Amino acid sequence: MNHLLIAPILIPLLGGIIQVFIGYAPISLRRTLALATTVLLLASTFALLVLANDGSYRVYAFGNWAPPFGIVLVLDRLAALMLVMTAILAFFSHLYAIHRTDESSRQFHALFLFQLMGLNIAFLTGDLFNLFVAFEVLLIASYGLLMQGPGTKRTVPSLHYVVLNLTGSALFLISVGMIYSVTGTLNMADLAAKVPQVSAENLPLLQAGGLMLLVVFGLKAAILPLCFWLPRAYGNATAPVAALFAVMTKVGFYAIVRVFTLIFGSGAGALANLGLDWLFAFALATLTMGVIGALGARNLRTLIAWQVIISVGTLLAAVGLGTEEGTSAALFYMLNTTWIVGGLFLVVDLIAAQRGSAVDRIVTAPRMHNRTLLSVLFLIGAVAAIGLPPLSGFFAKLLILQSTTPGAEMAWLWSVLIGGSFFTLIAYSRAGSIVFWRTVDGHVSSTDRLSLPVTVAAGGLVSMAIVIVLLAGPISAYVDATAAQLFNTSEYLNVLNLPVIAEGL
Amino acid sequence: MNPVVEYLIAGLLLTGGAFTLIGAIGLARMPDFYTRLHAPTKATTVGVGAIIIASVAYASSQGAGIDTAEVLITVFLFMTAPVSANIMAKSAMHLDVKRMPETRGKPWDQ
Amino acid sequence: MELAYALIIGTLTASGVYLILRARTFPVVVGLTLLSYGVNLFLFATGRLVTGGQPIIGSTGEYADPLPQALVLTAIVIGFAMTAFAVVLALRNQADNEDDHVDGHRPAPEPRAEEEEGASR
Amino acid sequence: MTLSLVVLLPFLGAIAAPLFAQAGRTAIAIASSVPALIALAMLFPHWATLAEGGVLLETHSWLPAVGLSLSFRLDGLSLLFALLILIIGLLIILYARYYLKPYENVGKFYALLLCFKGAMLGIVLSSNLLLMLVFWELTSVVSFLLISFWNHKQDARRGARMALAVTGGGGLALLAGILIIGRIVGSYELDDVLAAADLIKSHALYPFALTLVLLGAFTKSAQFPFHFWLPHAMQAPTPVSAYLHSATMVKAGIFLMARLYPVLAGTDQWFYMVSFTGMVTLLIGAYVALFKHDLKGLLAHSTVSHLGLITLLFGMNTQLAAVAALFHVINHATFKASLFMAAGIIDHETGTRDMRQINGLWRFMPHTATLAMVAASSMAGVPLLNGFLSKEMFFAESLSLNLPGIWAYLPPLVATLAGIFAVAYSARFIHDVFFNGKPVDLPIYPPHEPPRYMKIPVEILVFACVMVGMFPAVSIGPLLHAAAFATLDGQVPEYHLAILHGFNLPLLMSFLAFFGGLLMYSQRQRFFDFHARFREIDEKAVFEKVAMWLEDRAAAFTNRIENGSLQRYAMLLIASAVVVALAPIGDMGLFIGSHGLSPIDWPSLTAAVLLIISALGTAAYHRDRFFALVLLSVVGLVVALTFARFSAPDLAMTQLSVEVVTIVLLMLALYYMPSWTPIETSWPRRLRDLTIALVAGAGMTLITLAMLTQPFESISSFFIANSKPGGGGTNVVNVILVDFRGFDTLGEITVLAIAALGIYAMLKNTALTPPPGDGLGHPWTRDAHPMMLKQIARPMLPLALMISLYIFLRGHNMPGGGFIAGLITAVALVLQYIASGVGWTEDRIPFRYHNVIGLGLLFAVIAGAGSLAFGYPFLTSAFGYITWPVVGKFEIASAMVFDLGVYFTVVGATLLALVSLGKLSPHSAIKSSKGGM
Amino acid sequence: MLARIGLPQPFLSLVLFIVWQLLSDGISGGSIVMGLILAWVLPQVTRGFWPERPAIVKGWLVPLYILRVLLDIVVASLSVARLVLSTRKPRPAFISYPISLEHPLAITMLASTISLTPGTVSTDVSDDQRILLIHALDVDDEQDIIDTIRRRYEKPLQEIFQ
Amino acid sequence: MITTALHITIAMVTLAAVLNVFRLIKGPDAPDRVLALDTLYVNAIALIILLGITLGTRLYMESALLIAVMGFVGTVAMAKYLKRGSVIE
Repeated sequence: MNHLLIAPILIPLLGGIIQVFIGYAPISLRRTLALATTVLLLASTFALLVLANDGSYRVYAFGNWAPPFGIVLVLDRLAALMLVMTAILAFFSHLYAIHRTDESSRQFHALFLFQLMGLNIAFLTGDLFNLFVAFEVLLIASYGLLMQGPGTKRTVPSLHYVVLNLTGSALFLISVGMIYSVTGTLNMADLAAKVPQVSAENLPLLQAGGLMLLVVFGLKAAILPLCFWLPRAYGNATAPVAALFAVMTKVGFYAIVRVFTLIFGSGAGALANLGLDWLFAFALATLTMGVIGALGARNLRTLIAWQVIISVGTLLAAVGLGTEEGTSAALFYMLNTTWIVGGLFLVVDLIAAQRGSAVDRIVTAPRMHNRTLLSVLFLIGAVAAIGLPPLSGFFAKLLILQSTTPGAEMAWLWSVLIGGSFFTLIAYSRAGSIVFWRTVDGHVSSTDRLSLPVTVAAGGLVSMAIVIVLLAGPISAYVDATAAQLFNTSEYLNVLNLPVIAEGL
Repeated sequence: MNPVVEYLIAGLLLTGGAFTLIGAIGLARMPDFYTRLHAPTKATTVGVGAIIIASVAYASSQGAGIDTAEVLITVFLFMTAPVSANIMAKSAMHLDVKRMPETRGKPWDQ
Repeated sequence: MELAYALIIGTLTASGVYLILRARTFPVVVGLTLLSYGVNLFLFATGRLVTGGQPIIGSTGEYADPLPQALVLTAIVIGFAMTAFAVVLALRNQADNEDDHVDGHRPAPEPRAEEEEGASR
Repeated sequence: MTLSLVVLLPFLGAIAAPLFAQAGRTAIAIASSVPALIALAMLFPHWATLAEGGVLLETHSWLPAVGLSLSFRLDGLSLLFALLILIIGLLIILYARYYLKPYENVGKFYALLLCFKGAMLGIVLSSNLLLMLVFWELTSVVSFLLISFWNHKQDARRGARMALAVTGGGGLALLAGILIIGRIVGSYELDDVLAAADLIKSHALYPFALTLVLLGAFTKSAQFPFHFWLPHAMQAPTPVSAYLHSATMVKAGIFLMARLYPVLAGTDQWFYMVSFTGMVTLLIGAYVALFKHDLKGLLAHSTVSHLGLITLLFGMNTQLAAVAALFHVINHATFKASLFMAAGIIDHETGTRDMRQINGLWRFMPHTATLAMVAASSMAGVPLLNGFLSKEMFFAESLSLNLPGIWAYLPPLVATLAGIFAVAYSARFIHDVFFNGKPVDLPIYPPHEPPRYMKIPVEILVFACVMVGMFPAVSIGPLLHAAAFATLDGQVPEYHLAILHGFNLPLLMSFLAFFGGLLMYSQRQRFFDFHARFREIDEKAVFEKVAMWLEDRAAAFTNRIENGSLQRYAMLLIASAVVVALAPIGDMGLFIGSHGLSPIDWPSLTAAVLLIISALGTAAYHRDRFFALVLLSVVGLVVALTFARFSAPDLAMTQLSVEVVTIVLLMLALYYMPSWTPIETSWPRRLRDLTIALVAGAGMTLITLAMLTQPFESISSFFIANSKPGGGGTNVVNVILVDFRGFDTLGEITVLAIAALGIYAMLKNTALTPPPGDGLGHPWTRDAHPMMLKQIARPMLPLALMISLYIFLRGHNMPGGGFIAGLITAVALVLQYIASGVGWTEDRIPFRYHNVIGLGLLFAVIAGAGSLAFGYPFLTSAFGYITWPVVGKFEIASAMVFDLGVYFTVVGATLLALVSLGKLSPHSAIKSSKGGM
Repeated sequence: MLARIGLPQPFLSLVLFIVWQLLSDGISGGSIVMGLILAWVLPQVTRGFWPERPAIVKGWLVPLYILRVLLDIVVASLSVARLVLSTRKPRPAFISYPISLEHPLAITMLASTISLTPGTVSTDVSDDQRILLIHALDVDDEQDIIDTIRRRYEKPLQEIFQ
Repeated sequence: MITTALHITIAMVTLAAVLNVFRLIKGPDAPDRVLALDTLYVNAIALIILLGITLGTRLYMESALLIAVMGFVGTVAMAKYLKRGSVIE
């Protein structure tokens, strides 16, 4: 048993507890400790990535109780990937937040770190109910984070977000209940083992439970009929929060991938590949909706928020293919889109700060101070987001396009994905050229120049588009291996047989 | 079990139930709020007290020794019931709820 | 027994759902609470209905399934935290918009963006 | 290494060039030339190999997963284009040195120019189709930035956007096409693709691949109907236009057709699509060019026309035509680049490009005029110049097409007609600009010759025109042959490069074109009048309008769907859940499992009925908010009783305490809210909601019923068996909570803590004005703290603390535990707040609730982490029994510490939340300094 | 003196000790030790919350008083029961009762007693704590009720609290 | 015999609860509802105790105790809301 597995959970938890205590300490101390926590977390996730890369499953049994009785953490490639992705995003977002966002409330750092804790639990846990708890941790923290910042504009979107997610939580519990009532277990591996053996009369319950679970995850991931809360919520959140939230939809995505390959995957007997057809169709619709939204966006934040929905559609469409290649491509795309969208939120915030009353609206405004730098960052982000070469988005889309096999699915996916790219291209080029180039004389009175941390944060995230390209080989090898591991579910079932009980020193 | 104890317990139970029911009937039947207030404050409290004592008696008659913790509930009820009644009456006076026309005297203005 | 229990859950769900679909924050919060009651009862019932089987070792011969009970306990607490947050958020909404409509004031149509370039023609 | 370096060099230069911007234009121009010079030097040694049809390959693996490798290929075709790109690029750099004003952002200009050059080299040198696509789209992006170099100009921005949309969009189509090819072949390496030419052409997907690839090529090369972007790309600085329109960008599409010629060409589909597109483009470009008053506009449309010519040649599906096409690529590049530069000089020196103003420049700049006239003659196809040669070949090819019947006359007819127009607009260029009277209102007057070195690039190019025109075989023959060899996969037909091939039909056509053109020009006024009858379409405006329309529709659609209404979103969510669950539940129907129904006793039934009534009442009477709250309390109470009824004492207690705290919380909030909900939704809406609610309720009923009547096996027996020996407690639920599934509980208390912190943060700066009285018009009473309540609250506190301690201590073995104990403590303290007010109570509480929360979490973590020291995993519990004199035997368990953490968190979180709310009240003027928060 | 050894409210401590014994499963060594500890600690912890500590002088009278009240409660319930079940209409009245007790706790105890005993509920105490407003369910003569209260409850309370 | 008495008592208490809910819904004023709720809490204590006797277990004692404490606080809070608006101030 490797105690490193709990590091991504304990580090932010302890960091958060410290923040609770030192809420009234000088802000520099709070910042230092908080950022140190994130850095530590980053380091630990990298260690886990290295660990996971050997392709075996590592299990951490809380309380020394063997699964399926106790709660276990399961580290595999997918979990490690999610952890690292989140940690990197979190690091840059946090760095950005240090600039000024964290002054709005003494609870900011605590909430931020708890949010990370919830995310990390969600990625690591091997227990369905614990996944629910993880969701709640990350949701409640996200509610708090969403409300950070001055002004009143984010109240209503937050309210919507909260109410919908509370309803979603209720659905989650119902689904868990239905699944438990039939299988009598909560451990994911055990579920995967028991689902194929469920008797015919119990099948409807399990099926309904599974599909409702898909709805719940779909809500988190923001699939089409359930995505409308997102643009306003993200569009109104403060920048580092919005940036961090780029990973929130990926939690839903992760849960779908995990649960619907492992438990309701091809080995699920009568329920094999449950909901996959729905997923694909709705993902494409989501993608379309996202493109339409982006095209109609009147300000940059909304544009990026719709970009989030575009990425969700793309991701789930690839996963909805139900193939290893599709999943692998989706994972690659996920890295790209998460970081880029996060980075774009930051960049847009910097832009908005320099445009006076025009903020991020796509209208004529006075020239910015740091126009060149910001425009380059925006350009990189936009190119990566649209999926144009030579940045990461292109390769990600390429992988997705390639993962289909000829047929109706391919026709749909290709036309929607490529058409979507075209229209986002129009949206971004228009937005960028107006915001950066159509200026009126005179400078904005505010002397809001760029400070080093924010520049590094925004630049760092956006330039992940280049880093991914440089590391495209290793990354694609890793996601391939991840997908292979995911689809080899029998290996995961071995989690139940691994010797996880410690004997003590 | 000792039949005397048995009778006692049964009697306590029935008394308790009866009082509880009477309290509820009073609550349902009485014409105005202030008169309704009387029934639960007294009858129900007593009724529950009786049932609790029956429970204590029953438990100890089962040979588990005297179980006294329930008594605490009764004490609690007797402590709190008047205060609840008081504050509810105050709110009723504040809202100036309808009184029986026969009522003598007047509630205070809150 | 099962039928009555099922009807209880159904009623709680239906009432909760109806209230969640209202236009004011307060009924919505009440609806969420009702729904969570229903959900808790449902989750509880996954261990089936057992009378007199308290999962306290030594108190009885046959025990009810303790796991759903533990899950429901967790769910109740989490539900409480969430409801509390929702209530306060509703209050914030009231404070910020001087109205407890779930959408704040009726949203005004967003101002149309300036016509890029075409405006000059 | 050579090839990748050739591609890489310009990019390196692009990074380096801006560093020289400070040193002046000359320095940066020199610095920018270096990459091209090195590249030329590096390519030169390979000439011998290439001339004989040799191929230089270089491959680095990059992303094998997608079939993308860094492989480069140098053969005759790529050499031809690479040379064009490099040499003309060098000339452009020199030219731009004088063209740009010192105050302009020279660094950015050269950096972009070099990027562009690199991308173009990438396209022509890539041996991997995907890699080529990477560079292809890169040129789109960079050209976007180049065209909008003067981004303060509206036209520049619009032109750039349009170019990007068209070429970038075409690139996406090309991507799809390439992917199809790759799927057919199984590789994207050019060698493999070329080898699989027959396979591709016979494949079912060939039409798709062809169409998509051609879409890419046509958009890039400005073929009809995508030609409109090109003239508007004129908004770029002239060096850029010269470069884009002569040697690069537009030639990328041509290059693609040449590159994939062996793979895609030779079929009917190819023939019809390519040749007809080329034909139409040829005509339209030529026609429009004549009527453009803008100097660069004329040249741009002539470019379109010439590109159409080249495309038509490729489309003819004959090898000789392909050779002619390649030849014309070279020729067009040389004369068009020089013409653009000349136009730039004129623009530069006169301040305008309008040919109605620019007249008679011969007198002012004879040198430039001479050069421009030679180049224009070449464009017109005047003998002894290179344009004549390739045009002659074109005429010849147009005659040799074997079209059925009367269609056979079409190509030569079109060719001649286009020739006439070409001569006409060339004549116009020459006559209008350099002769035709005197200049009219020139912004800069008098114009004079440009700086010496600005003319050098033009001179070089014009010299090349003449050389090729006079000594074609010597000057260009080998290169053309090498290129043709590569394009045609070695099957180079017999052809002969000479000034004259004798007096034949093509020559006749040339004469016809020449004199027809001159005639047309002399009669131009009639044509102008004719043309003026048609309203000129500004493609930019149309494009812009279409884009705007799209965006408006998108925005309207979005606003309609995403209308900011929670009711709709919630409805969608619930409806989705109902819909997905409906099918399985519907299959199941009213299902009663093998266990059947158990009998019900009257009290339970009554309780159920009461619960149902209260629940329905809550919904029915929700408008009266207080009433709804009271009913909600009843529901909560009966739910708690239900838990008790079905063997869950812990749950009953938890439910009860939570319910009361929730009600208090709701009432705290209700104070600031309307006490009455108005009717706002129409009755159909309510009916709809009711339907959804009923369906959801019915669904849940059926599910529950089916579930409850089914036999069931779970993992729970393990918990019951191990609770005492393994967890040290007899209350299995509690042992699950603090031990078996302690991690859930850790998460749960974290949620509680976060919620409290979030609530506190959210209310920190909230200002609310409470209503002066309740909804019925009663003002609030002034008696805030009734005496009796105050008095009873005092002894309640120690008593409640004792009870909570009792429940806490017993929790591991009996119903109870940290959570319930915490809530009792919290409620006891809340009672103090209710009875005596915030200020009074805070004065007596010596700690901040934040710290209590933190302490609680810390306890829980420490309790969990303690086991790490002994090598056990997190949250492993330990317990033991200790016997003390007098006290007797009692148990000590690490789970108790964990439970203590739960206790503290619950106390802190509950109080923080409630008190934060209470503090909103204006009455709660806090005098306390140390207290609370 | 007792306050010096950490028993600021000896009566409370006594009550707490007894309550703990009630709660525990039978009296044992452990419960006594724990009860003692709690009786010592809790009053100290909550000292601040009970600033106007009552001076109970004749503590032994308390059980007597409680006994009397209990008896009256049973009687009260019976009378209420009769009234509830009969068809006769009640004759309610609000009665102002002048208090002579001083300490708020004493007043509270009086008011509570009144609420628990026949036909009366104390509805309010005046701000100056001089007058108690009583709602009586079925009254012939207000003065009679006032006298009964004074005799049966207020006097003993006065003795207990001085 | 105890069993019979128990059944009768349970029936009576249940009936009492029904009457309480009747009053609660009927009102007419908010204090009536609070009063009915308060009484219902007390009834619930009785029911829980009776349940404990029926099942022969003491495990529900704490629940009853808790209802006593919580019910009181709930009632107080509601009553205070009615007359004062702000429960905690």
